[in-house]
Amino acid sequence: MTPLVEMRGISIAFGGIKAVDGVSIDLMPGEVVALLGHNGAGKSTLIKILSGAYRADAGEIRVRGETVEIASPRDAKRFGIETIYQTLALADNVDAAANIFLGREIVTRWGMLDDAAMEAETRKVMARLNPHFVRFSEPVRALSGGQRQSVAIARAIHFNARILIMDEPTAALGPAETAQVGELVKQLKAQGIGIFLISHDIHDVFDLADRVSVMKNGRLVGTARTADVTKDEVLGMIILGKCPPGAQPGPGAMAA
Amino acid sequence: MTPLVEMRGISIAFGGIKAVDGVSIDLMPGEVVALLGHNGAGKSTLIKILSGAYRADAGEIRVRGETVEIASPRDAKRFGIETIYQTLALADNVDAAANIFLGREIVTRWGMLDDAAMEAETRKVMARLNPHFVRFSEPVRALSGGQRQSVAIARAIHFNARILIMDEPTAALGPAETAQVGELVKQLKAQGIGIFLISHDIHDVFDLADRVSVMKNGRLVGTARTADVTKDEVLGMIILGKCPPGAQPGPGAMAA
Amino acid sequence: MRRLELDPRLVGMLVALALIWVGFDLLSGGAFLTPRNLWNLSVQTASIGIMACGMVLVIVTRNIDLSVGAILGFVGMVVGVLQARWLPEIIGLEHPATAFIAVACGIALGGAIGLFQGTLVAFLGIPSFIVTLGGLLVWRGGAWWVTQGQTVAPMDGRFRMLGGGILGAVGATASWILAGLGCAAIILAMLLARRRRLSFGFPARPAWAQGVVMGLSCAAVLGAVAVANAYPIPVGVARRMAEAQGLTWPEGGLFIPHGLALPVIVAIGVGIGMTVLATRTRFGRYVFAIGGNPEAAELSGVNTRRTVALVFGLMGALAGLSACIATARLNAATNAAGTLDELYVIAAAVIGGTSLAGGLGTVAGAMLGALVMQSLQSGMVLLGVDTPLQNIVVGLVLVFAVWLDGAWRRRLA
Amino acid sequence: MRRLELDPRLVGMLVALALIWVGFDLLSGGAFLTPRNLWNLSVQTASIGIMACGMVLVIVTRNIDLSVGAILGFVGMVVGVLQARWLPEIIGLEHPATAFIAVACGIALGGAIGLFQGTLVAFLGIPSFIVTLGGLLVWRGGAWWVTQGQTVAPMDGRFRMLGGGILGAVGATASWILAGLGCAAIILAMLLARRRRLSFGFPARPAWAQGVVMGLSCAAVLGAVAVANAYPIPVGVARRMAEAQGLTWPEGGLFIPHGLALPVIVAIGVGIGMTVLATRTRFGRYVFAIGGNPEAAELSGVNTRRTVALVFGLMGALAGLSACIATARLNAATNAAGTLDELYVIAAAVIGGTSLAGGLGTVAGAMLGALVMQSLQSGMVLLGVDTPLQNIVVGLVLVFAVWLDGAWRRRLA
Amino acid sequence: QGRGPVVGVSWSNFQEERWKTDEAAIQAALRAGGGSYLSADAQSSPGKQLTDIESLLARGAKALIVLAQDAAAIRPGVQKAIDEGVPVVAYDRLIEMPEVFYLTFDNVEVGRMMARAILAQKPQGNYAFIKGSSSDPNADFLFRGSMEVLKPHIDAGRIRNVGEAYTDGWLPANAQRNMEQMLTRNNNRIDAVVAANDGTAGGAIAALAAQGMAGSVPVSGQDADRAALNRIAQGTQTVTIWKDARDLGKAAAEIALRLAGGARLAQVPGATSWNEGPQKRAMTARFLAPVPVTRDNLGVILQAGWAPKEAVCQGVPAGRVAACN
Ligand SMILES: Nc1ncnc2c1ncn2[C@@H]1O[C@H](COP(=O)(O)OP(=O)(O)OP(=O)(O)O)[C@@H](O)[C@H]1O
Ligand SMILES: Nc1ncnc2c1ncn2[C@@H]1O[C@H](COP(=O)(O)OP(=O)(O)OP(=O)(O)O)[C@@H](O)[C@H]1O
Ligand SMILES: O[C@@H]1[C@@H](O)[C@H](O)OC[C@H]1O
Ligand SMILES: [Mg+2]
Ligand SMILES: [Mg+2]
Repeated sequence: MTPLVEMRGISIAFGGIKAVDGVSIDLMPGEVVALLGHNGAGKSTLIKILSGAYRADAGEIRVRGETVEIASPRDAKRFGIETIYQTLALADNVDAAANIFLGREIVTRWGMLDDAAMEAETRKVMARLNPHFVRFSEPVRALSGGQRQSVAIARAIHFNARILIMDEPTAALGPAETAQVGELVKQLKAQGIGIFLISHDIHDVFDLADRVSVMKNGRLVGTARTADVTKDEVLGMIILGKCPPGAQPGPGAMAA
Repeated sequence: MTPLVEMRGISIAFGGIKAVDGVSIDLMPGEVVALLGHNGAGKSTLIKILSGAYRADAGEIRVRGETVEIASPRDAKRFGIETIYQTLALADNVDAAANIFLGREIVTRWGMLDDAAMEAETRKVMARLNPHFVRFSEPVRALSGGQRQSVAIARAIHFNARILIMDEPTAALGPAETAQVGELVKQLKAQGIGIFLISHDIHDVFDLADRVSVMKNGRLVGTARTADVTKDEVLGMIILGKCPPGAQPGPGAMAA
Repeated sequence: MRRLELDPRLVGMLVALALIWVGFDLLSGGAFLTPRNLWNLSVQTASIGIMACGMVLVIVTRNIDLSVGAILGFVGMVVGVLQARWLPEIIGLEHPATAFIAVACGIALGGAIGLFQGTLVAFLGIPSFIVTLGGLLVWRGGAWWVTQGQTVAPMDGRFRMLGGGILGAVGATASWILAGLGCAAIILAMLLARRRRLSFGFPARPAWAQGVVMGLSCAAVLGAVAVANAYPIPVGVARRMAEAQGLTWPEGGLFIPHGLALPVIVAIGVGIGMTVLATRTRFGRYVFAIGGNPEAAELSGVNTRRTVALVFGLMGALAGLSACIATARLNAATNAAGTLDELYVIAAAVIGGTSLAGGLGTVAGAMLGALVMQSLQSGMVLLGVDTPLQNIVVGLVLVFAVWLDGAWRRRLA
Repeated sequence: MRRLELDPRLVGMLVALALIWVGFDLLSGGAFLTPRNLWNLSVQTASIGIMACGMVLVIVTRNIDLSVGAILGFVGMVVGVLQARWLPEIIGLEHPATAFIAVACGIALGGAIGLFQGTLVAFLGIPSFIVTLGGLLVWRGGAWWVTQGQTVAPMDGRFRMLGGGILGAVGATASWILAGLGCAAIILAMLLARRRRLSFGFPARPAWAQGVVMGLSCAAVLGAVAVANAYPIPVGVARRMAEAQGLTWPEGGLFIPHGLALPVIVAIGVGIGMTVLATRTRFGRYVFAIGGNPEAAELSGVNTRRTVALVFGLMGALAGLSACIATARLNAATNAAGTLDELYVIAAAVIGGTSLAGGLGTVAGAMLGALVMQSLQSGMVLLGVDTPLQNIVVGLVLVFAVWLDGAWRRRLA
Repeated sequence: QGRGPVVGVSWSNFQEERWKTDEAAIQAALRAGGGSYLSADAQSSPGKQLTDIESLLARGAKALIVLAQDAAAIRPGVQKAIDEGVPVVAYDRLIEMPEVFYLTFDNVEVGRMMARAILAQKPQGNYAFIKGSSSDPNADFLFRGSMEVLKPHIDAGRIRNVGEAYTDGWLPANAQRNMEQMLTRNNNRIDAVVAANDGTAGGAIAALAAQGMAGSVPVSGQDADRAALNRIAQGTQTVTIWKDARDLGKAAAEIALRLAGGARLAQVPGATSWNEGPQKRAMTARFLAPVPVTRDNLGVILQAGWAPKEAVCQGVPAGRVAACN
């Protein structure tokens, strides 16, 4: 089976500092791969290269086996890649519906925005994620941290992604809302969608992910099936960069 | 013993919607009180009233038994109240040291900024929170989500607060960094500092907090000692608004 | 009040405007709130008002356009020379197509200039302040260049209708018809929107509130037309018109109403069009999203560069249209036309609630802002204050009006 | 290159400036890069340069000041009348204290005006664009009001030294002394900063790189003074000076160097002072933090309102100082002085890398920006191009220079 | 104010020093004639001036005095006035419409006078021209007049034009910079300066002073600003063309009152027919004579009470200038 996504030898530097350094990861259809690492390890930077926000200095990206050029977020969306950014990337001055449909608005026969239809859709998707949410006509600036995160999630899942990138999607969510997102991930997985999940919650990760890839200081420590390693072993990978026997080591693994 | 902080009957509305509605909470010296609730329950808004970011429409605040007026963040700081905001509230265009010392810069004999001294202090405090952090001369715009959060935490703890407000301080932190913050909370507590902690992680809360106060739709469901209730009972308070026997019910508790 | 769901910004502006108008009327002994003065005011506002609509979008995207006045001057000169020198040689003097060709060329030329500047801003990343400051210098110089500074006059007869004046007023009947159409459109649009919201089960204004808003809107339209129709054509001209049509001049004179002026109709049309563009189309949505958070818009898949370039193109096209109106009104193309207009246009947008920080602004507010500026300027002349003092008073009232608007808005919110 | 840790913005600006200078020199057949022209250029730049320093801070806080030109005009008139009419009546004509009193009053008056405007912006929340647009109208009207439009001349003799000219040049010896002091200060400051960094164990530039930077800085200072000293006082004046001192006029003439001009020394002093203020004091830190995130700054306990009000006060005081220089230079106070200066001042700041979105900008960049603008303007006159064409070329070169600067900066970063 | 007719005055730009004098004269004459005064300032904008005229008419002006910013662009406004039966006086600057009364000092003649005065001082050598604002048509009229006088000398090679530059917005500071650059380019070999008015002359003289050349290079101007008169007394400026604005203003007010009272254009005292405008249309006009003022006839201006002696003679050493003794 060809992987949905392969990233090979990806590197990027900001002003001399290598944020991502020769990292290779891949993703199969219907699989959840968790990306782990300490703060500043380079996780967000790596997946922003896949989502078209940054351009890699070196390396190759293959989608369904074909080498592709992802020069802008528009390119990524064309390949079915949707992203929930850690920074949420919302336009603060417009409302939830406008944010969810930004770039893909529903229009009427006359080419006018169909705000009522978009609001109706928004109410539907938000009802699943966050039943307390009622502030549909406020600019998202006025929303609470968790409400904003729900909007960002809604935007990514609404458009039939084939590859979904979730960068700490539940960081600001309450327990009920977090559980909802867990459910959602399982549903999407069942539909054959591939998911890159970045999370600091090791429990969630073991609950949801098929494999984990761990980064440290911009380099890949290793990749492992969650079935083959323990939580403590993964913590060891994250904190010490030590690759356990059940994992396939990367260039960033501590020399044993 | 007089409480460190008492907030009584606090209310605030934004454009007709009551974000906080008659909430009363208090905090003793050396105590950690966790503030819980679903997304949009009003937690951040409530504590922003204490930190001087918003002014309440109604209600009273007492610090060490005396009724006080908190009209601006400067007032709050004068009472020894330091805050880690959920939105972090960093000036993106200056570096970590400048953010940490903003408003309380170290100056030389000649009244000039002593950047070297501030950087040295910054290196010290950051080393405790996030040992991977090395980007001391970059504007915080260039930092990762967790790095930014570490800066915000460092700013609040560096100045001998007597009352500390932490609004989801570990949301973006990795496991090691989260553990560090947990340690820190215990140390501060031991020094007699009172802490309001907002968090969605029920395990952390039971680990760190002496009491929990739960909000729902802007109103107080109830307050309980963590010793008197179970995690599931607290989850019930958060999600259903149901007040268990071990807790003292508030106006927002579901009529049983 | 709250149930009416009126935009507090607009209400604040209207209150400030009303105070200014009533103030001037009292101070000038009733000379301000006359049909004649209000009619003049509407024509005087047209050119700045049209450009202000475009400036709202420019500022919303966190940019600025300092070149609009210079573009107006340059396009005005080209349009003037076109109809006074080039076209007559090809298709003859006062040819019926002249006006049409001139206006089309003016809009196209303005649009092309704007698009070029927008491209520099969006694709080369040069700050818009610099690009359009450069544009100001270049096109102002260009305006001089076209005829080496010489004023071109007169303009084509039909073209001049675009400038207002007696020939450019559409008369009573046409004005009433337009008013009727306008009211019908307002009622229809409101009812449709309401039905749609209700059909999705969304909350909507209560019926009585909807009725009040509808009534107020229609009253405003009809009132405006009534005012325009209460201003008669001057006796001398009326007599000449009567004589030309072979009528006898009646004893008590003849009351021939002006009706709405053509440039005002154009400006209102632009205002409606731009409001629709800004609030009801994808393009407008992108403009506001870019203003709110440019990176977020780009990450959402919006082609932010193209959008910004187009916004400048649109601004240029509107400046071209304004150039036609200003030239027609003066019946002459002068190389100084539009000097300082950039300042008034930006001021109109800002007075109208557009934030220079981007992401916020309404077309209607900008047009009201233009009306406030123009009211201040021509009101001061009515008062007959000493000239330099006039500026001082305009400055003070301007600051006061914006403060009032802000204070009012904060109270309503 | 990277090891030198030079600010890529400044380097980009310097490259653009160098290209412009060399270009003009080639086109003008060597007339541009002469001591005389460079000396003139420095004097011509002083007034705008001083105001640009203040404008950087204003723009960094996400505000704008459109009133600086009008404040300059108003303060200039007051200062002019003060020394030409009021003071002579009290303390007599050409009294030694006249110049001092006049300058002090000018700065104080400008500062008071600025502070007042800043208060409206910061405490009443009126957008700075509106407040200072109002200020533009008010103070421009006020400038006229002082003497009902009459030009006031001549100015006090000592006061005129502030305008440059022969009397306002400090001569060779003083210039060399200043240059020596400047170099010593540069070396000392760099060494101290370096020692401090090393004492904390922080990374610092390698010693050789530090040496190169130090050498370059000192060379620039000495070079500038050498140029100023290579421009002799005109023969006629020199002879008169010699005769007045009872010297015999030598055969081959007498080479009396101008040395640095007083307004240039003042401008450099202001530039250094403002740089220290912006980068080395709490106030400056707050200004930048406010520009980066006003809410965050407020939440951190910064008194953002007071800071913003003070920034405007400072801007006003600098405009007052510039008013003295401009008035002294022209040897006359005219009510139109400073017209359009706001545009040049803002442009200088923006060319110098100040972002209109706030939070970003350097004083040195703004002064370089002023120099770029002035080089373009006086270079064109030197080429003898027709004014409107001049504007076209200035506009084009301006856009090109900023594009070049940006492109260069992105490459270096 | 009187109960007589309201006369509206539309100024093109009040920034220039001279207009205040014109205004005072108009006001005084109107008061004497029982009329009342109303004014507007177009701030150099033809568009605003049109607006101003509309406002003045709306305010009930029964006659207009118009200082046109732009001779052609003012026509729709003037036409409007005429349609309403309101007579118009074209003040100082031509409005070439037969229904308008034209009252002026001849600007081309002013240019000629400036050139003649300079030529008398420097019959040969290098001339520099500090022109007015490129957006003011008067600037070109003035330049044209000067060139008419100088052309034969230039053709004969006695005079060289070594530099000419417009002065944006008539700003003295711009004139100063332009003069500095011309001096640099010609290495100070400039023998005479024709400056378009007193403000620009002041700028040019400040530049000359920096080269120690003020006083040895003749400089022209116009308007008889106080500062310029003082410079003439000091010897740094050669000539200013005095257009006695009080006469012009007084005449304008009187004519406006007369026309408002129903008189025809030709009935105005001193009216002549004239058709030498660009379009050669028949106009009714009255011309006042400008007077060149140099150090020799400074007395004229003092006697006329145009400016106080203290102002004109401030700082002039005793015995140097006859008029100041
Ligand atoms: N500035 C504001 N303007 C308008 N509404 C606001 C504003 N701030 C908060 N709200 C609203 O008030 C309610 C409470 O928000 P708050 O941020 O206090 O929630 P929270 O309990 O902190 O939620 P979370 O867990 O998501 O952070 C929300 O419905 C939010 O939309
Ligand atoms: N735009 C940028 N400019 C400069 N440096 C950057 C930029 N973005 C990220 N970095 C740096 O690159 C490194 C990796 O950042 P990244 O955001 O990828 O970390 P992360 O693994 O997502 O961390 P976190 O868990 O805190 O979100 C960090 O050291 C950060 O400071
Ligand atoms: O008198 C002059 C006038 O004729 C011209 O139009 O503007 C400048 C004035 O100095
Ligand atoms: Mg991250
Ligand atoms: Mg919150």
